[in-house]
Parts: sequence; C-alpha cells; structure tokens
Amino acid sequence: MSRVQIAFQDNDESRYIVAAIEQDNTTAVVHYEPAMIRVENEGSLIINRDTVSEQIGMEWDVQSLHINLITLTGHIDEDDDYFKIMWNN
Amino acid sequence: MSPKKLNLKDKYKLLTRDLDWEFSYEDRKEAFPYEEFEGIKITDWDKWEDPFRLTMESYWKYQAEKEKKLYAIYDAFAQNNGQTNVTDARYVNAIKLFLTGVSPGEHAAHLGFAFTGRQMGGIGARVAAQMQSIDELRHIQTQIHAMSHYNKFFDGFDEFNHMHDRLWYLSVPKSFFEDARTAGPFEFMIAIGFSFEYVLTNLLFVPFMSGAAYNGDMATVTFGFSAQSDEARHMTLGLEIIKFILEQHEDNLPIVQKWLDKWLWRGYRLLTLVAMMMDYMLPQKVMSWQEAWELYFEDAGGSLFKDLERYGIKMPDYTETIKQEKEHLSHQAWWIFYQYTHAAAFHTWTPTAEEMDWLSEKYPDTFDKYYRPRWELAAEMEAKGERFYTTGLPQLCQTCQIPMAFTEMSDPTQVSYRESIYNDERFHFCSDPCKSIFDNEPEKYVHAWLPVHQILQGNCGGGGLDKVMEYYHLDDGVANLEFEGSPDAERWKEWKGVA
Amino acid sequence: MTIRALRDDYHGEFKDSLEKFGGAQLVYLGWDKHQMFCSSRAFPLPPEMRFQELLDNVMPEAFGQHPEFNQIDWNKAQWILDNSAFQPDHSKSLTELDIGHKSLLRLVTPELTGYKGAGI
Amino acid sequence: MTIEIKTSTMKPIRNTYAHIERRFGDKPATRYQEATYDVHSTHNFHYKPLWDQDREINDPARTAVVMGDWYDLKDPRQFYYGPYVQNRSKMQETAEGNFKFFEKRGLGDSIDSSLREKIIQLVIPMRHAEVAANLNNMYGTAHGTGTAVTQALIFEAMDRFGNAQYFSKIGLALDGNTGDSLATAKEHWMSNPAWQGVRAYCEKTLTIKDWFEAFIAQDIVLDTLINDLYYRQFDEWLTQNNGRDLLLLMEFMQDRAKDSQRWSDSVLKVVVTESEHNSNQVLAWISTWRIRAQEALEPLASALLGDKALADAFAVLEKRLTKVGLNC
Repeated sequence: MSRVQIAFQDNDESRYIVAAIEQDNTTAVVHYEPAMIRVENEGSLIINRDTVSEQIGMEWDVQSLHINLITLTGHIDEDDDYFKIMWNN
Repeated sequence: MSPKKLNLKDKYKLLTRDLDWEFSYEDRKEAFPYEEFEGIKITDWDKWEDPFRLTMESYWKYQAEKEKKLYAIYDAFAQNNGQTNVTDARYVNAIKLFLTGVSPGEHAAHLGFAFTGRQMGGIGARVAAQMQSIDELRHIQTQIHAMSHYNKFFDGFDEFNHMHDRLWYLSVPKSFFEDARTAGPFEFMIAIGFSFEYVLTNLLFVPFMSGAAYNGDMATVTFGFSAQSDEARHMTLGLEIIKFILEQHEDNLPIVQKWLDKWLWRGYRLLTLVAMMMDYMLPQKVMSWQEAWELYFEDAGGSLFKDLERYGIKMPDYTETIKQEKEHLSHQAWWIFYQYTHAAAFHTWTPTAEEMDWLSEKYPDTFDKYYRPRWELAAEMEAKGERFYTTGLPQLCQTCQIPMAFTEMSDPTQVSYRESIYNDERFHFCSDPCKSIFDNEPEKYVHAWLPVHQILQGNCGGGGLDKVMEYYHLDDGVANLEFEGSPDAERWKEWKGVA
Repeated sequence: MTIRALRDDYHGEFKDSLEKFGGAQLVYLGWDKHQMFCSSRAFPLPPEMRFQELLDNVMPEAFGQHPEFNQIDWNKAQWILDNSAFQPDHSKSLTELDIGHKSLLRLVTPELTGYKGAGI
Repeated sequence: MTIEIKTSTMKPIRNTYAHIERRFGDKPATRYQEATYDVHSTHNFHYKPLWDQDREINDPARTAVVMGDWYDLKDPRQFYYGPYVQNRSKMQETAEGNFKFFEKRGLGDSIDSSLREKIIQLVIPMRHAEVAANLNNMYGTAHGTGTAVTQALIFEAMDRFGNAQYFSKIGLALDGNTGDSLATAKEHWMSNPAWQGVRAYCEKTLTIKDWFEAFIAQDIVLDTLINDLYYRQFDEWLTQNNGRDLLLLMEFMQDRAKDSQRWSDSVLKVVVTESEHNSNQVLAWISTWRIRAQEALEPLASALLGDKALADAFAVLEKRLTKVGLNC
C-alpha cells in the first residue's frame, strides 16, 4: 500500500481536525513541522464530520476543511459527512 | 411538504453538470474549436468525475475567510516592520527570486486555466479549471501584496514585472508557462494541471514556505500556506484530468505519455531554482534539495505512478538521471548565479564554513569532491579583492534556456552537450530530455526567445552590457552583485546596530 | 516530427538564424573540465576571422580569468568541434575550417586538471 | 549582535513598485494598483500558439478595438481578488439567509401553481443562459489584454456561474429538492418557442472570435435587456402578483447586476471615447447584436411580461448607450 498524506496549517482549528483524524485512523502518523501539521497513513485516510463536530463541540462543515488545508496526496472522495483520500494500490 | 435532503454529490450535479445543453443552432465545434487538433479523443464528457464540489457560494465564503485572515497578517507585518525579523538579509534574496521568477507564472497559469476553462467541452472540467484560474489570479495578487512591504526596504523587487519579460534567467519560467499556454487545452491541463500542480508544486511551495517559517518571514509563510490550500484543490483537478483522458480512449495513452515525459522534465528543470534556494539561499536551512526530492517526488510521486500504471502510464525513463542529479543540481545552479550575479536582480555569496559543513553532511558523495573546491576558489579570489564575476554570455539550452552548466552523471566534471540539426541549423541542449522535447516539435522550439542570442542580435537595448542593464532596468551596484557590501547588507547592519 | 497544430502549415520562425547577427556568426566556446566557468559561452565572430586571431583575441576574453589559462600550450591543445575531434589550421578562417553558425568549439587540455585537480 | 531595532532608521527606500511609480508617481500605492497594473506580460514571447499561429500568446490584436493603454479600463469598484470574494461572500450570506428563510417558512407552498409553473417555464431556464454569460466573460479573460479588464471579466464570469446556480436553487426551492423543476425548465430551454431565440443568441455568441465583440453582445446588449426584463419589470410584476416571496430568491442576481453594470458602463465608455475607430467598431457590433436580440427576446418578453415589455427594455438600452456617447 502507498502512503497518503494531508497537511494543515498549524492553528487551533486544525488541532481539532487532527485529533479527529487520529481518533478515526488509528495507524495515522502525525508530524509537527514548522507552521504545519502533516498526517500520513497507509492506503487511505478519512475525516468524519461527526468526529470533528464532536471534537469542536459544534456543527462542522466538511468543506470548511479548505480553509486550513495545505496539501494532500491521493484520490479524493468527498461528501456531506466525510472527506476521504486514498490510493488504489 | 418537507424538502428532500440532497447530499453534496447530487446537489453539485444539479447545480453544475446539468447546466450544459446540446446545441441546435450552431455547430458546437465552432464554440469549442480547439478540442480536437491535439488528437485527444473524448467520447463522453459525462464520465467526468468532479474532483471537488464547491459551489460558487461556498467558494466565495471560504475564500473570503482565507483572504481576511491573510490580509490581517499582511497589515500586522507591515505595521510591525516584520522585515526586520528575518534571520538575515541574505534570506530576502530567496523571495526576490520568488516574486520575479514564480509569481508571474501564477498569472500565466491564471490565463492558461481561463483558456481551458473556456475551451473544454465538458462543463464539469471547465468549471474546475475556471476556479483554478481565479485562484491563480489570487496567488499572483497576494504575492505582489506580500512582497510590497519588502519592496519598500530591499532592492531587487521593484522592477519584477518589467524584468520578467526581459531578464535572461527569467526566460526559464516564462518560456515554461508560455510553452504550456501555446499548446492546446489538453496539453495545458496535463502540463500545468497535472505535471506541475500535482507532481511538482509541493516541491516548489512547501520548501519555500517552510523556509520562510524557519527564517522568520511571516508574510511569505502566510501567503504560501494560504495559496497551498487552493493548491490542494488544483492537485485534485490535475489527477482527475489525467485519469479522465486516459479512460476516454486508448489512443490517448501515447499522447499523454509523451506530454508527461515532456512536462515532468520541463518542470523539474524549472525547479532548479528551488534547489539552489533550499541549499544555498536560506540562512536557516529546512531540508536539503535531495531530501525534499525524495520526500515529495520519489515517495509521493512513486505512489502516484504506481496508481497510473493501470492505464499503461510509465514513469519517464529519465527519472534515473534525476535521481543522480539530485546530488549535483543545487551546487551547479548556485555556481551559475554566483558568477553571473552582476546581471541578476538578487545578490549571491559564497557559503560560510558552517554552511559548507552542512552541505558536506547532506551531500557526502558529491559536495567535498566536486563543489567545495569551487567555493574555496571563489573565496580565495574574493580575499584577493577579485570577487569572481565571469565575463561574456553563457550558451543556453534551446529548450529549458538554462546555461549549459549541467554535467554528465557518469562524469560530473564533464558538461553534458547534446545537439540536433534541424533545417540546416544547429541547436544545443543540456540533456537528452531537452533534446527530445525539441526533436518532437522543432517548429515550436526554433521560435524560442533565447535571451543571450537576443542580446547578441542587439535586441536588448543594443550595444554593450551597460545598454543591456538599462534594458533590464537593473542599476549596477544596487540590486545586483555580491551580497557583502550591497545596499541591502548595509541597511540591514544599520537596523541591527552592527558596524 | 510532425507537430499537431490547428493548422497544418504551422511553423515557427528561426529566431537565431545567421542573417540576424549583423554579419557575425555565433560560436560557442567551452573549456572541458574547467568548470570555473559554469558553462560554455556564446561569441559573435566574423566568419572570416582566422583561427589564430581567435586564439589571440577571443580566448583570453573567454578563459583568461582562470588561474591555469597562462599555462595552456596552444600547440598541444586539443579541440572538439561539434562533437568531433578537430585539428585546426591556425591560419585559416572560421568558414574555411567549417566552424559554422552556432558551432560548439571545445578546448581540451588533458595536462591541466583544473583548480585543485578537481576539474574546476 | 544586538537585536534592538532603531526605529528612526526604518525609513522605506521606495514607496511602491517601479511600474506603479511610473504611472502614479512616487507615493504609497493602493492594493488595487499594485495588484492590477502592468501584470500582463507584454514583450518577448517564446512560441507561436498551436491554435493561433498568426498571433502572440498575449496579443492585443485579438480584438478589433484598439487602446493606447489597456489599463485605462479601470474597474470603478476597484475589485482585485480579495475585495471581490469578500464582497460576494457578504452578498451570498444574505442570499443564503433568504433561501433558508424561504425554505424554513415553507414559502414555496404558498405560491400558487400557475405562478410556480410560470417560474419554472420562464425564469429557471435562465440557468442555462447564464452559462453562456459565464463562457463569454471567460473568453475575454483568456484573450483580453491588461489585467484591469481581464480580472474584471473573470469576476463577471464567476458571478454568472453563481447566478446559474442561484437560478437552479430557486428551482430546488420550488420542487422540494427533487430536481424535477430543473428537468422541466431544461425542456423549456430546449424546445419551448419562448426560449429558442435566446438560446440561439447564446449559442451564436459562443462562436464569436473577437473577445470585445463577445463583451458587447453579452454584457452590453443582452444583459441590459435581460436585467431590465427580469430584475426591474418582472420584479414589479411579482410584487403585484402575489410573488413577493420569490423576490427574496432573486435579490442576489438583482444586486449583482447593478454592481456589474457600473463596471461594464465604464469599460464601454472608455473604449468608445478612446477613438472614432473604436466607437464605429462598437456601434457596428451593437447594431448587429441588437437586431438579433430583438428577435431573440420578443417571444420570451411577451410570455413573461406582455407585449410592451421588450420596447421598455430597449429604451433602457438606448439610454445606457446614449449615456456613454453612443447614438444608435
């Protein structure tokens, strides 16, 4: 399996998102780099709206991900309640 | 009646894809006349998978929020004299290179995506390209604004757009983007949308921005990461476009493969500037060019190509050459600029002893053997008061337009010379891929505006070097030459209260 | 080698053909294994220039900054013209020697190994 | 080394970029100026476009109109990217509120079926016409000269795509998100005689080669008429015919049209006052396209508002043209 990765600006909103990722992707590895948080996982990685909403304590809109996103690799599958990246190999 | 809940995918389909219609009054080919000449066969635009599903209202909403954050930081940066917080004034030369060499490319990309966003027949693909087009406009404008404050305190920024059309080394990025824009819509999408955005921009932006963060440059790191958030969308578009074209018709494969071979190489050559920035221009280093290449190309790009294998796509043959070149590239590039810095709009310098040790450590197989002696020679000459500026004008590669400085990987002390004869005229190249790009489309590349030849034809102000400098708007002794002793360096010392 | 363009008669103009250089021709000069000069360089030269004049007047401008330049024994110097070995008659002109427009002429001096013997 | 900063020495060495200084003098510049002027590349192009070998990649000759300085086409709103998205973000927030209110209060249910049908037949199909507007403005972005006008053109293009989506959302608000209204509206767009003229006009504009002609055909001729028909006359009609609630859903388009007209007026005025050559050229285009527009809009305007409506709209167009010195 190839690794997917996603990176966020290092700020408060991103911390909740990263916490939600860690909760839902137990094998994900989080790297704290200058001004940026990079998360890697084997094969795929999912961000669930409900988990992030729970972390933040209010309704979180999946598309607001774009505000703090820096980069990602892999194919994207996006819907109202999740955002997923994956490789098909 | 309570309204049905629409999910994102259905809603986006209704709000976008369904807007197109079959023409009855005009020939559709008259409205989309550039769709066929490249030989790409599209049988069904409906098979397009929208790579992201932003409606205009969400676009305005999220982008406005990003802009608000960004400009708040710009204002604070200017109000607090943020330029004094960078690690060292040498650092600022990296962002001079960015504004003059990269930012105008954002504008070229903006125009190119406007072209494809108008000309592609499928509405899903068009809208995605249009959003990228307006994003690229955002990037050039936020970059101009980020540098606006630096421009007030350092030399080398103020003539960025005049120089972009004229200065010799800026023809490297300029010709890159014009090559893509003068191609058809599908090649543009593979060139910029896929090869550049998807495969290579991480190498451009992430190291630059981490570099900015490491060196205390709040303005640049902020616009950079903010731009990257758009980039994530662009990358997704790039990946979708290549998959889409390949799935449409098997005849598309050889065309796409040829474009990939061309554009990954063109992009890689362009990134030479980033390589030297990372290894030589950042006072506080982030990672070496080699490490960045391994992380963002070999690792991430490797997964990508594995995924594309199912369509018959192969990693270009020359990736082995690149693998070897990664230990040489930055050193050869900085050496070019070091000796031609009298004709450049930024300063150069010899690496310090600590920096050379860092380079030895990062490049154990090449730095001490091939490159440290160059810097020792330069330092020796400088100590004698003969800071080395080379005379004359370099021979340029007809394709990438970089001076013919790259060497054979089988013998790194031997310059790599390639040539082709076309219609009885001789053309020179730095490498096999640059030669084969020319050989595939000679009628396109004979028309390249090679700065050195233009100077020698008298088209750049005519006369001697002084006229050329005038043509460039490059005041001798201000933005050019060695960093030590430059007005930038003097001002910096004054601010910092060191004699 | 056919280009795919909207019109079949697509062509680019040769931007650097000989007649554009006001009577001069371009010659690129390189010195192998002397990478003090980051690349070979371009010189506009009169086609009737004798090889000896090139040695006397152009070479110092091209490579005179190199610490080894004065040690070159021009009688022993080897040459590569457009990727082939070349033995110039110093009294002949560029045209007579087939040094054409945009020819690449490389100087090879095996006994001089560059600064610190590192090919620089 | 001390890191204390001597603020007294922190004097800028210049106020702005050199090209901005050459235009506006040595003083601090606005962000609009720095983001806009001279950003287009103008010299020393490398390759001939494979799709247009007789011109450079950036070439003012892609229109018959000639300007001494294309940057005279300044946007009176001074929109560069940031203010543009922030302005539209505010407008969309209002629109979003309006749509939510409409949905939450079930206002769609109170609209009688004949009005509903009229909206689906004669308003929702505008979503397709707006796609043509999107493409025509995008064409100008790609082929126009000077960022002053090309950036305004892409803002207009994206706006019009937004309009297309808002018209679609009106449909969804009326059909309970099933999308049925959109399918019906599309049938009308494709075959209802009321729409065929407009559709033919739209398709025709998409084959225009000269980008400024496309601007005239779209942003000046057609839009002036459509704006008057839909955002003034039909607005009044709805007020008088129990359709006030629907006005909530049209507000964005209405406000946006006003905002956009300030810009297109200014572009037109600057171009025609530049030279007689330009005003003659523009007049020639206008006379061609107004005849086409007359034919195209007659059935639609009659069906929507009655026989006199189009004449009223043409009077508005006339006035607009006279105001910029074009007497047709």
